[in-house]
Amino acid sequence: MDLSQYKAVVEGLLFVSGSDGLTAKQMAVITELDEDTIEHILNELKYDYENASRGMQMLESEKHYYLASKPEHSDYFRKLRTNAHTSKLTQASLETLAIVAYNQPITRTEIEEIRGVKSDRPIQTILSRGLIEEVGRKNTIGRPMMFGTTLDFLTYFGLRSIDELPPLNEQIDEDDVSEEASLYFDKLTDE
Amino acid sequence: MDLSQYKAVVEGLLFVSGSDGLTAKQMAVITELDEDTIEHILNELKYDYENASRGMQMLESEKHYYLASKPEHSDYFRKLRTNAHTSKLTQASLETLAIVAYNQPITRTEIEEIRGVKSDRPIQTILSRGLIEEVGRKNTIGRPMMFGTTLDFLTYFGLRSIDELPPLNEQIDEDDVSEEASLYFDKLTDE
Amino acid sequence: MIESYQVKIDGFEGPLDLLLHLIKQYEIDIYDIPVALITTQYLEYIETMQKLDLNVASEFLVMAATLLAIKSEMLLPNQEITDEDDYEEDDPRAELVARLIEYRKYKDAAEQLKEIEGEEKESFTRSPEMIKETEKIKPPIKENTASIYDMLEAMQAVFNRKKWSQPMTTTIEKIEIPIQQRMEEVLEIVELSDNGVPFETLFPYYSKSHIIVTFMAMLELMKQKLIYCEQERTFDQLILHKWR
Repeated sequence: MDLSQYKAVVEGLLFVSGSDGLTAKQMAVITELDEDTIEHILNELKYDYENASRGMQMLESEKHYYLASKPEHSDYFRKLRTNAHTSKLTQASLETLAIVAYNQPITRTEIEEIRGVKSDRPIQTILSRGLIEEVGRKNTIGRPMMFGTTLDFLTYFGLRSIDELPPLNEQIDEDDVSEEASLYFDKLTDE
Repeated sequence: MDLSQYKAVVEGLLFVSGSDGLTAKQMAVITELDEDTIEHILNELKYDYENASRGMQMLESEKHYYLASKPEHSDYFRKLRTNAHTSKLTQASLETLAIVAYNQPITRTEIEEIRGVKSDRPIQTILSRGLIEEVGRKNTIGRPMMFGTTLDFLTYFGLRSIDELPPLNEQIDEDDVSEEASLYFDKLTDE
Repeated sequence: MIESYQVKIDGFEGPLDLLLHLIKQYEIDIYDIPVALITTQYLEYIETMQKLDLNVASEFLVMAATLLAIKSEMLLPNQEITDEDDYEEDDPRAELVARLIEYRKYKDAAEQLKEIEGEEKESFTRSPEMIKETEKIKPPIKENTASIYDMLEAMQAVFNRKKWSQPMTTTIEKIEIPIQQRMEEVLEIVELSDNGVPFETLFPYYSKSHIIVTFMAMLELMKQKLIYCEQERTFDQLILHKWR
């Protein structure tokens, strides 16, 4: 494999790692190249991205490299954001929102564990509608992003504060509430 | 602004939209270019990505375009993804997935008719692995849910679009079965 | 011996799969299935499954009945073979053959998917980028487009799903607040308001039993036609009104 192919791998790694980014060291481990070579490749990529026909740039923060859109295109991205909105929240989005509301701050993986299904799409939906936001990174491996609800969330549901949410955050009790309620309803429908 | 700059904008838009993807039409609205020009730019980008030194490819699913890493680099990315599925799909799941892939949108009942068995479990499995999703309801009695494959289905199998699925064996050559065999069995059945 | 049978039977995805297996094993022409033979073989498998106390899915039994029906129809004297076209339709095996061929198409396709899967040539996308700007543009917010009730329901759906794998247990808890008392309280609140009371405001104490009692009280009041519930559109807020 020659250097230009490794460049492709490094670009792919940066792409896949998303907003989490990667350190040169991590990339060296994954590609089994030495850090100097990685740095060299990163510089080449950085140079490539400066070309006016390219749509991304490389950023560096706390030794993590990641790809990002170019600020000079931000007008278009703003249009993208306002364009993408649908009026009503889907069941998947509502579920995801409920999970974030009661468990914030919470990571994507934790949300998916509770829902039992992949949740990229609903997370993105409620993120882009400003109902949740990034509230920091969890101090575990990979430093995953954590989400929490926003002020708009309160407005949307007509709440004055997050404390006005029904107390589903008492982990042990909440199962019982829904269960007893549903048992009660089962009885009702039988009548 | 010249075409190469618009190319940058389109790449940026695809990059930003991530796994949500974008249609040519959406990109046309956002950039205020006509759809033909967008298609032209997309083709150019597609061509650029085929270069061995590039780390992304363009996928197409349901008229949406997405950027994704290249399947030939998957070994490196698998090291990155902690939530990557290690377990392979079962025969039942693969069968169900094949039926959905070639007949989407399709209801649970229609799947079960083809397979000849109840298929709740494999449907649930491939749903929770994000390989299929609910795509709407059929306009018949009971308005049953219909399923279709997802973007993750494409990425899981390293396909660029649903058209890359291997063609179905519509006609299987039966000439191999010798006359002799059927004669032999005719004798048996008479017994 | 028994073990090998079990392995085989477990490997069948259904009656169609079992039939295809038999057809392959006996090198049968799928367009000209010797029904008597295949029925005998098929029934032997089912019998073995039953002997081994395996849970024979009902689909297997339905297929057995179908095979027997086809077999008996085949035994009937061949009335008149008019012309070639009619023959296809009159063949009692035609429908089964069509199903087998249809199913085999996807069985083969599954095999191909399995091969692709084995090549481990996945690709990966990335999550959409969050747009961080100083002047953050917020999408227009429509108030009360969903109620807490919708969310509560959504949450419940999550818990219900999670519980699929757990045994169902019922806890009967002592109810501290009499329903009658809570009914009076709720009725009073509703009667005091002119424009109705939002559903969620009736849950001021977030204790488990209080929520349930309030809920039951509301339902009882609705049943007795003392209050009614209003929701303009599906995702609108629930409003409680006194019955006039």
